[in-house]
Amino acid sequence: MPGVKTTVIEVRTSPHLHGPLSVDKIMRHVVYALLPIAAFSVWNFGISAGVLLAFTTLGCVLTEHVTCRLNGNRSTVNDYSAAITGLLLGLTLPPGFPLWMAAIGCLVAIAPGKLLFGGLGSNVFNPALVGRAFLQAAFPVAITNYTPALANGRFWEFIPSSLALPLMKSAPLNDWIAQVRVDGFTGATPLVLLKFDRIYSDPWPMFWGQRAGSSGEMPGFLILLCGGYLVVRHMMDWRIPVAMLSGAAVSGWVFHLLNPTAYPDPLFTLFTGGLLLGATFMATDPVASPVTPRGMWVYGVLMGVLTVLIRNLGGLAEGVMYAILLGNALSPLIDRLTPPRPYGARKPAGAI
Amino acid sequence: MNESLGHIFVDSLLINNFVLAVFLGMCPFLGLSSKFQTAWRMGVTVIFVITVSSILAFGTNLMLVALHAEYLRLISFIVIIAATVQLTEMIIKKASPALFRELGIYLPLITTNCAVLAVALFQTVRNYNFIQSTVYAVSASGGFCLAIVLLSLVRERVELSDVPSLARGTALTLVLASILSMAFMGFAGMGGGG
Amino acid sequence: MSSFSIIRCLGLVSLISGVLIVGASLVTKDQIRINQEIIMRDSIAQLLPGVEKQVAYGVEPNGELTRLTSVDAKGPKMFAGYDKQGKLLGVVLEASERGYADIISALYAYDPATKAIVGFSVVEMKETPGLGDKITKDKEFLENFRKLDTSKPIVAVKHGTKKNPWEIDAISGATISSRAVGRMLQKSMTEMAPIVTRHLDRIQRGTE
Amino acid sequence: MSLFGTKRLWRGVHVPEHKEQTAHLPIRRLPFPPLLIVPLSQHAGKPAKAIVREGQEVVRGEPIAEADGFMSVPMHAPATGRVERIAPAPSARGELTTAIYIRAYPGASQEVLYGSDQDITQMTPDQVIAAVQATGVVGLGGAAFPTHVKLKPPQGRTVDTVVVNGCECEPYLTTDHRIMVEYPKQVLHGTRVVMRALGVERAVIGVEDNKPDAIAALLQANADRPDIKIEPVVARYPQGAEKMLVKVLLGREIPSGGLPADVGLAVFNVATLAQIGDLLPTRQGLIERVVTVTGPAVSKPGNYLIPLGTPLRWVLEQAGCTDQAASIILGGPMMGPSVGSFDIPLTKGVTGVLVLPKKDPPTVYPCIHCAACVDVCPLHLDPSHLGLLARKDRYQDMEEIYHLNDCFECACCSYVCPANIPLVQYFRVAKQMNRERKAR
Amino acid sequence: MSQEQDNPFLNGLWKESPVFVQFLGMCPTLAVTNSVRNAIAMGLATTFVLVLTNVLVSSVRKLVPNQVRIATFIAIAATAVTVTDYLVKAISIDIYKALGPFLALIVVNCVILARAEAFAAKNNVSRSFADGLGNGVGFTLGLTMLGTVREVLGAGSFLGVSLFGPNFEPWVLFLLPPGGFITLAFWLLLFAWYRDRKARAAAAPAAMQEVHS
Repeated sequence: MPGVKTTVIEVRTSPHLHGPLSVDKIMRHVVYALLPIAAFSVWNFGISAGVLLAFTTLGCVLTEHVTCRLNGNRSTVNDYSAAITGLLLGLTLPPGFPLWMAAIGCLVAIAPGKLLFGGLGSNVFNPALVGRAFLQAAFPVAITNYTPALANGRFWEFIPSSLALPLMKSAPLNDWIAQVRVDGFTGATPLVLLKFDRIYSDPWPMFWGQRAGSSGEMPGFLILLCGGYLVVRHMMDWRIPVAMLSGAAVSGWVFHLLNPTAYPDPLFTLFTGGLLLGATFMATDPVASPVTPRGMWVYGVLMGVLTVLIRNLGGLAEGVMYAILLGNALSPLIDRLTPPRPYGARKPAGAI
Repeated sequence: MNESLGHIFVDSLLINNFVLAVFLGMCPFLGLSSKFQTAWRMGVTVIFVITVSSILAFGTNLMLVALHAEYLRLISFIVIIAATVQLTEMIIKKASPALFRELGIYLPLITTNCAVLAVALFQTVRNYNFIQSTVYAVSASGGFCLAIVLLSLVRERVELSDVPSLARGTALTLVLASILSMAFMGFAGMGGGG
Repeated sequence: MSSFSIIRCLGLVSLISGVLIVGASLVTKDQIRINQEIIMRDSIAQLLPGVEKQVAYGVEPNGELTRLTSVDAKGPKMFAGYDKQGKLLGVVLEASERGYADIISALYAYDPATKAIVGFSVVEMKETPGLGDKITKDKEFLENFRKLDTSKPIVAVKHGTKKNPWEIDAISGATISSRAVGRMLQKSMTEMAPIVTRHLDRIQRGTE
Repeated sequence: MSLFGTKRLWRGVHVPEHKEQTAHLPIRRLPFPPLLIVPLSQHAGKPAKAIVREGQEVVRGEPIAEADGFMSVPMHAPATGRVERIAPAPSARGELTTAIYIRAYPGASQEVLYGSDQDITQMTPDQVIAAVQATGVVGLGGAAFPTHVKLKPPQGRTVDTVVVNGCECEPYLTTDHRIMVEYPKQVLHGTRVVMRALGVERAVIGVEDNKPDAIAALLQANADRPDIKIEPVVARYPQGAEKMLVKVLLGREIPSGGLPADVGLAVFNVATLAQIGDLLPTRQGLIERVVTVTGPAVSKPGNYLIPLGTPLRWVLEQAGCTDQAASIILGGPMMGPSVGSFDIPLTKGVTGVLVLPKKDPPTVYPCIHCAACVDVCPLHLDPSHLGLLARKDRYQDMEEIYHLNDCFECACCSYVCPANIPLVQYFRVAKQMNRERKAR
Repeated sequence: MSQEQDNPFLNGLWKESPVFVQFLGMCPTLAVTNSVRNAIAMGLATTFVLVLTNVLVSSVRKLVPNQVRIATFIAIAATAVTVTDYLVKAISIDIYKALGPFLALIVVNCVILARAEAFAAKNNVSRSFADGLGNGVGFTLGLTMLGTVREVLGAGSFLGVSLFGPNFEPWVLFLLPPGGFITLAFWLLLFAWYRDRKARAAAAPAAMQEVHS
């Protein structure tokens, strides 16, 4: 019998082929896509941003590893999702954010924000944003202390607030900012300038990353480029960012038309704050967003509109984080209200 | 206080959401939010009961003030609420026995939902006029409904994943409520003229 | 039998309730009034240092003043404070405005002689702890109200940019709350300053 | 649908085709095995009733079992030989079914000496239907549904168009492809037979555009007849599923739980029609079929004409397995079941034998709700939620809220799932549990 | 039910803690615990109402027909709360303001009705008194535990006394609504973890024995 030598044959379940993507591969590529943005941040803000990003990434990975082990489970850091959370958390914090507070952010993002729900795939809210929302509510002063980009000596000198002692306040930054101020860069972000001082900034330089802000939210062109890479590799859904950005642009435009002096133009809306970063990398967190195709559009547009509403009407200068968290909270409802119509359905399928 | 109706509405629906910011109606919020269907029905019933009892309480308060018997306010509000719940129960029973079967068990619970009494008390303390009171009642109870529906859907979702045994139950619900509450902080200042 | 027992029960309960409530209300009535007056006196004393005597007025919708005997009365109120010699130190007025989180209500002292606000204290607010709630205790901010000119519209300006006596130097990071304070004072002043001026003689006499 | 010229399926997946191994190889006959095992149930419906005794001699093509009612088809002897026994035999699904064991005469010429000519043009539709049933032909695309049953639409339904499925969207398989290339005339003739039985004037043959030679052959054979339209469609899995094909070709949706007849259609596989076209004029029975034997672990892959009842072991011996062979699949890699025994016979529904090498089981991650499965599901279901519910044993919700029973297990969701969740397997279990629950 | 095991005071105090076990009266639990002082004041006010209601309910329990049971209990609770309201106002306006609407809302605190219904309606006056006191003190204890975490982290102080010096960065979150939810969750998780550990420790020797025998 020349042919059949194998005596043990495996019974497997169909399908016997599998597509090219896997979760760890997707996550790994998301990390790759975030690295250029992180690098830009280090270029803008120097050693403080670099240490902050490394610190939050390591912090999240370590928290996940230790928590898994304490629970007697296998560590799940190999799927790279903790690294993404850490990077994103770091990118949304001001570059000079005290490191001890960042550590608390990591702890909150991973432990209650993710593992308490059952780990990867179970978090109802984006863990990085849970961590950041916690920090925003806990340390409202420190998290709005922005520092100018391209400061002299940024590569060898820390922003003084970075190294605040644990549990202690950071020193006021005003003197330091005055000392390092570069032409055109004050500590305030364009959104804060607009909201509280009615100073309008030109949106295009912002798109190229020339402004103050959270450590990773400024290089608009880079964010779109890196997001585009993930979309092309089918590792990210393009509908949510497109929906969110157009929702923000259109609603921002409506506000602008109603009162051009009080509300900024749509380009300003798009290029300022964390909108691009949030829409591209955080709103698209698949775990916390709807799965139905129509639902994704609804979800995206909703978050875009909420961002503009919070920015224009609320007490906060920036609304992306809250808009995404609210979107996360609404996504089960959206999923429920937008079920796909099954092929050949005899009657409209399940409303509420 | 002359607040515009829009302010009252946005404020009590979102900014000072009864559940997530003022901690009213916590017991049903935590206890009856595990299923969407239950939560949704509870929410709608609460909207109804609060609105009716708010209107009744407004009238009663006028009467009490006229009689200089303000010290009976609390006790009479309680009676009104209990009566409203009874009334609701009877109306639903007559109008739709099917709905009654579904809601029956939740109705008596509404009597001890502090949100109901709180609306009656707050509208009195804040000197709202009749229309303000009604808008306030609708939006505050709407806020309750919104919060409990959101929590129930999120909880149904969490039910599909492998929650560690440690966190199962109320602790997890509280963490979810906390995150929802943080998310709602985004609305802060929306009513204000910044 | 059952309806009788229900009536008996409800009667008994109403009796107990009635006795308890009325009793408690009678027993505590005086103490409560004393407490309220102490609080009011303390806050007025804080706003108008050196005050010895005070008179409370109710402000009628038509701008007339009525002498009040209890601080519990409804409607807008005004308190005049006098020193040992019976000289008017200023009037304390109420103001409120929507802040960042909820309505901020405050008392402030107005000196009709210099047409300036000379004291300010927050009665109730729910502003963000650590940021907005600085309006209650931030020394630098309260310094604004040592002598705040009311001849021009009062506005809150960005921290560190106060140039004129009618401007309020806002707290950095709490711009919205600071502006709310500015707005509430401006609003209250436009309404109340003419009333105070109109009745100034009567207030200065401080007897009726 | 035809914005870009060729019609196409918008959902589903593009799977690497792997057809190059066998697509160019002509159909060749496999030698007869010494022992054939002919199960009485090779089709959907009631099993046939044996009409031979143990020890009886049979001639190739001779009926050996008769149809048991309308939802059944007869069986014919696949080889000249002696009935050794009538006994249970293993089947692809694992359970035992009754089969007729035939010991082939080694010296026999294996010529088919059975049947007589008949002229379809002289027959009434009912006579055609009876004649189709007599051939024992069932759906050769894999479903093995008795073909003549489809020719009698249910009460109150009329069929206006015959749809012929020449898509063969499963990777690796090339049987339909070769049949269209080599027997276009029979395909067209079979099409006319069913058109006549159904009284239909119009037929569409849908062929995926990755088989240009098949399209060319059919067009050439059909040059003078406009009533049968040959329609190329863009290759995409699972276009060969009848629900998908009728949507792509004609824009009609078969209602949930319904039949193509509900939207005025009857759908047939090309291989089925080729057999009808071949067998019906001479009153012969179905005794062999074309099977693609292929896969990375096969040394002589090809499209083989194999007598029904040939044991799998014989097929693999003839085609040759390499050392890497680890798993054997009957049918295509997306939907075909993997078998646990070499001793099962090939039946009417087997389209291919695929031999795959060893493979480490993939790491299964938790569902990350990436919605890839929702995007590919050709039926617009929500496999993501279905999968999550299945893990919590909430089978009833799956059926009642998430339309589980519409799923036809095309496995697109499992294919794209980056978390490697065996979704289709979950769904099969869930359906089974629901059936058991209802049975109780 | 034996009398020794069933001490109504101790049950209410910890084993059946209204805050951590029965989840009753969640609204004040979360709303007024942003400082220890408010937590204790609220706890004491609730204790007073509980005891008063329990005693009153217990003493009239035999006269109350079933149809108007709940209504009677609520009326009694409302009376007790009104009395408490006046008393607190007479004691200190500051505390009255800090507790705000939640003082009046004690009347719909489920713990009051739950104890009246579940205990006082079936037991004699002295036992009902003990039950009310136990639950009240248990409630106060729970509130204080929450208040401690929230005040220490949220303001860096305990009962208004600064703990970490002027440079301490307060975690404002804990004074805000999300902090209330998260603090209670934290305590619950801690208890669950402790129970889990104890259960494991109890299971371990048993497993050892099985191995040996």
